[in-house]
Amino acid sequence: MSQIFGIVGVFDRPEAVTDAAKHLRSLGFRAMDAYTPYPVEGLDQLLRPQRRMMLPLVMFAAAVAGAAWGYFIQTWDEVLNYPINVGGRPHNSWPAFIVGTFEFMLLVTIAAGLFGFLASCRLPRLYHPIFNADAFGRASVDRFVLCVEARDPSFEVEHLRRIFERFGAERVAEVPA
Amino acid sequence: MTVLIDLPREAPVVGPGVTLRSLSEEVSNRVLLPNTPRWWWIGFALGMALLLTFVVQLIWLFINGVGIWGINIPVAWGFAIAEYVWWIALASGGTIVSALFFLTRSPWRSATNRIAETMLLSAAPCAGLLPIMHLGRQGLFYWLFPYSSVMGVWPQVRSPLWWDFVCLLCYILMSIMYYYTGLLPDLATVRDLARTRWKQVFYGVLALGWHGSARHWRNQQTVYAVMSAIMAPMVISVHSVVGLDFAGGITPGWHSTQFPPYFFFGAVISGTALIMMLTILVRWGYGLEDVLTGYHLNALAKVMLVGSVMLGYAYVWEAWGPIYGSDVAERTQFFYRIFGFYAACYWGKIVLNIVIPQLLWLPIVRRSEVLLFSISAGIIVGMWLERFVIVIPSLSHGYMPSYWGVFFPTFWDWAALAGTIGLFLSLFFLLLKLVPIVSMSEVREIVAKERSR
Amino acid sequence: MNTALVLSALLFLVLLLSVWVVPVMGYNTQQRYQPEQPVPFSHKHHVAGLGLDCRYCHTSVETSSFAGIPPTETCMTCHSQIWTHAAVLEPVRQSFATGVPLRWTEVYRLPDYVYFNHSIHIAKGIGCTECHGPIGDMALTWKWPTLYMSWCLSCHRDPAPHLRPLNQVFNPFWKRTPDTPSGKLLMAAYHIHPETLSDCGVCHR
Amino acid sequence: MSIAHRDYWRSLEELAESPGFAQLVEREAPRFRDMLGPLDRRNFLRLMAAAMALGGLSDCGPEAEPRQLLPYVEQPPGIVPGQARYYATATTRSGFATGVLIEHRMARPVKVEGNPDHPASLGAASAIMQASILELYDPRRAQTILGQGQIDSWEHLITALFDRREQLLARGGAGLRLLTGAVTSPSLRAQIALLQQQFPAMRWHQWEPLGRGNERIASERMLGRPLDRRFDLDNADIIFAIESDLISNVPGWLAYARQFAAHRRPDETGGKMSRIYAIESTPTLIGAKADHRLALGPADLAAAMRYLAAITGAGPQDWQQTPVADAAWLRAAADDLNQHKGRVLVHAGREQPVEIHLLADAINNALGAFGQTIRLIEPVAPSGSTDQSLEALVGDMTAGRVDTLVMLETNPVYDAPADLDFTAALNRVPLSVSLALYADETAMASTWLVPATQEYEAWGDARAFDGTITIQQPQVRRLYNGHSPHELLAVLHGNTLPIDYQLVRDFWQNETHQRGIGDFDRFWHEALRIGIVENSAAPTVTATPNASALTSLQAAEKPVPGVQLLFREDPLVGGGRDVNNPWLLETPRPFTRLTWDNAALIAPATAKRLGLGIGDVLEIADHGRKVRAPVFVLPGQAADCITLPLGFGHTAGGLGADIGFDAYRLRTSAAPWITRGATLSRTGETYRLATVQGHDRVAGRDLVREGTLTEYQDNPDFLRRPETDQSLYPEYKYPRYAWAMAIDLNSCIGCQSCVVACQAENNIPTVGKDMVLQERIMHWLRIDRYYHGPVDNPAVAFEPVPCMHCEQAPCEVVCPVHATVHDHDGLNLMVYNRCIGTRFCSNNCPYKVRRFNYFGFAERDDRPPESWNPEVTVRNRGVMEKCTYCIQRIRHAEIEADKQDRLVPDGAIQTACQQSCPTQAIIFGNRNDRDSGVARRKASLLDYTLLDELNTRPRTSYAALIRNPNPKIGDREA
Repeated sequence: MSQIFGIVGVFDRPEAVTDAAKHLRSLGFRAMDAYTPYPVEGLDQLLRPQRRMMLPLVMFAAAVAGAAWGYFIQTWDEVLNYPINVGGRPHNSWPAFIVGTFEFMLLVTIAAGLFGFLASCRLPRLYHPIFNADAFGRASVDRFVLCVEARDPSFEVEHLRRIFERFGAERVAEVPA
Repeated sequence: MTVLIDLPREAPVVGPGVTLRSLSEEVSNRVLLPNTPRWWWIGFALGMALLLTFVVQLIWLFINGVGIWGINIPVAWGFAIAEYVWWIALASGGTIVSALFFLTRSPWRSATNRIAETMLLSAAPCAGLLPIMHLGRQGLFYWLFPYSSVMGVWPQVRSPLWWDFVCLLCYILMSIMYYYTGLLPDLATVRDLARTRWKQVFYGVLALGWHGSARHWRNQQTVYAVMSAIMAPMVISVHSVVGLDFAGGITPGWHSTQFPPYFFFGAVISGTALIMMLTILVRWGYGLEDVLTGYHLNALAKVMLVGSVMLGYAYVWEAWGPIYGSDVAERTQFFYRIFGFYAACYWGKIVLNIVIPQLLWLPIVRRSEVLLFSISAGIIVGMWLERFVIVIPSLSHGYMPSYWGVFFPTFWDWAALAGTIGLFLSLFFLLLKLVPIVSMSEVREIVAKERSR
Repeated sequence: MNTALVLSALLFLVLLLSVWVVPVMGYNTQQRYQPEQPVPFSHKHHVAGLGLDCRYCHTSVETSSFAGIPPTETCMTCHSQIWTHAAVLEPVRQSFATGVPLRWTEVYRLPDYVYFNHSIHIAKGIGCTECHGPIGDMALTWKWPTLYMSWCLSCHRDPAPHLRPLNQVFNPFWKRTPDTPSGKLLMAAYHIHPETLSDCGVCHR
Repeated sequence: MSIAHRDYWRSLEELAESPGFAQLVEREAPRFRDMLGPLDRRNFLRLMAAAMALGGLSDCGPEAEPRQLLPYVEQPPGIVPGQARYYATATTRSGFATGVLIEHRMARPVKVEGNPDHPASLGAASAIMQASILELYDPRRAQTILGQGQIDSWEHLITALFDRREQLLARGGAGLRLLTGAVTSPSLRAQIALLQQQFPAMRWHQWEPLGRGNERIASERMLGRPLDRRFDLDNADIIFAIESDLISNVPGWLAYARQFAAHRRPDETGGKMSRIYAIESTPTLIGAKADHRLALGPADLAAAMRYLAAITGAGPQDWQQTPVADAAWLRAAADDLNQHKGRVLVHAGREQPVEIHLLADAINNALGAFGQTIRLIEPVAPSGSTDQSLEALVGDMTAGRVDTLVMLETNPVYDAPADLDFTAALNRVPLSVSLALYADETAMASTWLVPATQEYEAWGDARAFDGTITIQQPQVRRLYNGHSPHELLAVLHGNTLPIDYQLVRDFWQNETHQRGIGDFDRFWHEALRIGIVENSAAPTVTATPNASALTSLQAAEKPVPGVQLLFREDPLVGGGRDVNNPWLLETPRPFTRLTWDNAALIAPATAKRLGLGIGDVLEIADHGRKVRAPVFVLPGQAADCITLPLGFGHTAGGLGADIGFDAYRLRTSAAPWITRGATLSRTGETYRLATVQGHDRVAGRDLVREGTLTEYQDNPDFLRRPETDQSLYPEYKYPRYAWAMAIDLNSCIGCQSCVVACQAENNIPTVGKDMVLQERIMHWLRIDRYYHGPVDNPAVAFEPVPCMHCEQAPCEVVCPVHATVHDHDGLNLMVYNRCIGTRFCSNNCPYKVRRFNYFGFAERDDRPPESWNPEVTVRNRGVMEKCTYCIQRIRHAEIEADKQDRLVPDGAIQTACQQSCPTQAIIFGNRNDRDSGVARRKASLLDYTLLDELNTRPRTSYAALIRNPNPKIGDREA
């Protein structure tokens, strides 16, 4: 038969997906992913137990960098580059620099957050083979889709079809690559 | 509009009939279906009409300069600044609801936060434009950016105005990013439900290929949580800094340490009030009664009530300071404020912001859309008066009696006000048409919870 | 490579370019600006060639803010004797005969809100070439510096390297030699207080 | 400018005709032109920038279109491009000269300064003198000869005059009349005398609407013949001022003001102070400075004077019996006067009736003032006999006895007494020639209008109050082809090609010849150089006062009920002579703070009684002549007296036309200064008066510190506050210069000279009445006028307020772009080109000294470009501006000093306000220099700063106001 990306089972309850995924992992399946209309508690840990979350750390680093940058810009401006007597205030009026520092910090953090988030999701990526699954259209509405990809060593269509049906998948379909 | 919403003791967050599908379609169809309700056209037309006056006002302003307004010496700041503060307060209200109450995990926030953020994104440009318009040489506003110019001169970062500029800039950028992060999954839903080609492409591109995989969700959840944790202090800082614009000066009536919280309280009440109005509008207009339930209105009303009480506290201090203090200028200034030329504005703000909202103690009031709508409207006017009272009377009665003066708004002052309102309405109605106005992904969770109960 | 990261990198690059590269592009700096003049007067010929002193024509450079553009009669002091029929000098003779001034086009144009004073720079040992570049070798006068404020400041913040002995101020070919006194010394000798030189009010009134 | 944008808002049809429109087009055209110019890419971008109102963008970035440099063909000797030169000359008002130095930049007159060598100036320059430079450039001046209202030529005029001259010669000049104002010019008098010889039957009339006739008559009766007085205030311990204009208007008042102030500074006189008593019907400057003041209506005033005369032994003792108000006050004053015999001066203003002048002189005589505080000289401007009066002229004109009338720079159609009806009379004169600066009422009504030269355009000469002669030299080639009076008279002499230079020079050649001065050229050049003819002052003469002069007085007239109208000169428009000058129109009047208008001044009590408020329009009718005037309620005005300022309400001329109301229309030759029995009626209309002061009192702030001399002597630091200037911030050091200013409230007489001087020096635009009403006046320096005490006779304090140049300036901290910062001399700089116009600095300035260009006021200003001061940036729209301590002068001095490697010596820098101040109230200098004038002033215990509780550390400080009241008179305000 022709190239396929994988096989999907469509469920109408999040619990079903979770159970199915748990079972498949126990059978040794690794290359699989679940597509749900809203975040399902613990699904990701279930699919990739070893993966750790880097984003918060990235954002924290960004915060530090942003703060440093913000304060430096202001010191450069008022102290190093062109020190001027402004209303008799000292050149390095650090209390006055705090606001700027704070805002720069937050801006950089959020920006890092957004871009980091997209990066870690491999977005933007306008095409993904899973879109070819005709059932996928409802994965963003009210269905829970579990997909085992063809690249999994122990990938075998009929076997998986049976497992999905056992866990109550209302539809099982192959996804063309 | 129902006259009285029945509100059982433990009201459901979402109506009983709501299923995942009905929810998605109900919300998405507002964006997808070609037929647009008449009330949208009316609202949008009104917005565009006012926007036109804004454009005319801008052209006249650029040709003649800020002299076309009523401002003078001593009152060098007029409507432009008062309204800037007003708009930024309304905008921050949006963030307060969406970020602050996300952290408190308040369930009612899920359905309203998109309205709140849409409102924020439509109000922020108004807030952003006014300070630039009010410059004597608008074209040179970019001198506020900290960049190395060929003049070798940089901004003066001790100035509260500069803080304010930075805050506003960061705030707008951050709000957009925050908004987008939350919006992404819903864009995907719309993309998947879209039937016409160009809509599929349009939302396909906006959705950046989101496919709700387990990993996507986890990242999105984490980031969104952290972002909220950042936006909350951000919004507080924004309005505190706006307060510092005034507290940073030594002008009697401005030089007050309570301004930062004072202004934040103002933001809470006025922002919530506007969200209330818009929620009622959307609820009624889009027939989303079972998604935006009485539960939400009730919650918003309580927030408004709290805001009003906090604001009342600030007003008391505003009066107590000068009376108890020993500063002649402060005292004359305050008495001028309450008995002088602009007294009406002062008492107006007291009534609209403090007295009337006390009605919200009564559950029956919190259940009547009409009353909620009109009280909110009153608060928004009241907040405008408050900004006016803070900016103008303070300047007109400064330290030098020989230079006391008054400010009369000219036609163009009013045009600027109408214009910014127009800008807001146009943007809001546009977004109403383009983005799902209720956060589907979040409400789905609630629906799921309700169902599993 | 990851699209998100690429996009953000590009955004940054654009910002940097617009701030640091665009302003120093020739179109903006207007360096080497060399307008048409009624008479193709050559500093190279008169200064490098004949060795005229700057002050022979720019008489008020030591006493006034304005260096002075020579009146037609100054040209005629020589050109009534030599090159009396040169075609290029026709406008000069015309002007002298009719009493109608020559119309030179300004090469170094400062905005009206900048008050530059030649005499004090001369008095403090700033040579002509510090601002006018290789004027002695210019066949037709052209604009040497950017005249950006940052350019003025570069010297007003740190004058020492630009100072020279007073007797060399008008020497367009002067080079610092090992035995010229150091900038520090000269600064002390001329009582220059560099910290005050970057006050805004020094140039803007 | 003002006119232009006043018309701007009218209906289009009207707009199209209005002169303002022409100016508008004139002004706007260049803008459009460079828009329509060749649109190369760069211009196009700049144009877009302009269209988007990105004003200022076009200032930076790529160069604007190339500029051209035009060198001289032959450089005049001594002219150094970029350096200022000064030439001496004089300005005259009603004939009397005040010496001035005119600053030239690139051979263009840009600024008027007082001539320190001239006795009438001593270096000071009044507001009117300062503004005269604008008159020179005024594009609204008459520019073409009009014959029968048609544009005509000088040649035609000459032929016309020659034809007439033939006939006149035939009849010995019968029917030829000459009308001038007061003439002090020796050369002009000589010309007139010559004319008199040619035409024996000719008659020369003189008319000064605000003349000092009463004073002259009094001195005729008292001293036997008309004599001028000079006052020696150094000898005057007591000055008793009867609505006196001693320091506001008398010829030579600048000099008197200086003497006056010198004795009001206890720090510098070693604790001595003169004492001033003032009784007056309407506030005067000296009244404001007085230690004791009474506001009395004319009748009470006369009674008071008789009472005073009696006590001082100058008049019959029975006058003491008639009861007077404030008897105790007068008695105390009289005792004071008696105790200071020989060191007193009683001075009555020119508006006072002959009776008052006689009484004043009698008292002066009784107290031995003559020869001590009053010196007598022969009249500087002798006014002819009664048949040379205007009345006589009008009589003859109506009788048809006049067929040729030549009027030199006088405007009787406007300012002649209403009962004479000069206009009708003038219409009966077949040939009338009017030499006028503006196409004024008289000029338009006469058959010939000849544009006159402004004083800085022509040769001439004039005498000062003490007789000193100045030869006036032209400062610039005639701008609007005017003709000088000398030239016009010369035409009558039969001179077809009159040249003012020839005429004046020849006169002086033969004058010096007669005086036996050998080297004429030396004399001529010296006189021109220093601006005066050496020792030409009139010698003092002695005349024995006639002690019995008072016997001629008839019994005191009974005070009549009802309001009376007082006709007074407006302090700034010189009776109408200067009403076309925008600077003077926009300068606030000292007491009313009123600009661009005059108003009927009414006492608060009277106003209440009549139910009038500020701005109510009143119709005043007298003998069928009506005037509508807006009311201004003026504290310190005497009850039932309405003061009508003269000089407004022109119907023709320049900018001044249609501004204010014309009080001359009620003025009769019989009673030029006061009318009784006029009827008032409220019209119900109101009129917006553009005043510039927000509030009249200090409202509890510590703005004016005031005390008495005795308090000061007992406890010198009684006004000092405990030092409060601690600061969180590390001190900035100002090692070399610390520029600072000290302003003495005792010396400031509120004359507004500094305000106009500042305007002239610093290119401050006028904004027009509508903008003043919007509180957008641009003056960098203002003189606040504060009242305290009872509203019907309050104490007045004048307080000049320039920028304070605070060392911890609130304005600087709030500017987001470094547009206002400090320099190392401690100046608070305003960098216009960096300003983006947030206006926060103004909001944060407690002293409200910052001004904002809400519109392009400077570019709307229709003065010719060459009249601006090239040393000061002309600010464009949308930038803040303020007093800079005349930084251009500071920098110039610093550069000159640096070139010679020395510090700037004290006095090398004078700010414009300081230089023009007649009383030296303002002193500027280097605070670091211990013995500089400013340091010494600041060392005084009276020195204080405004609002010091804000800890802004102002560089400008004030010397507290000290009064020297008579202990026997209860202090007016406790």
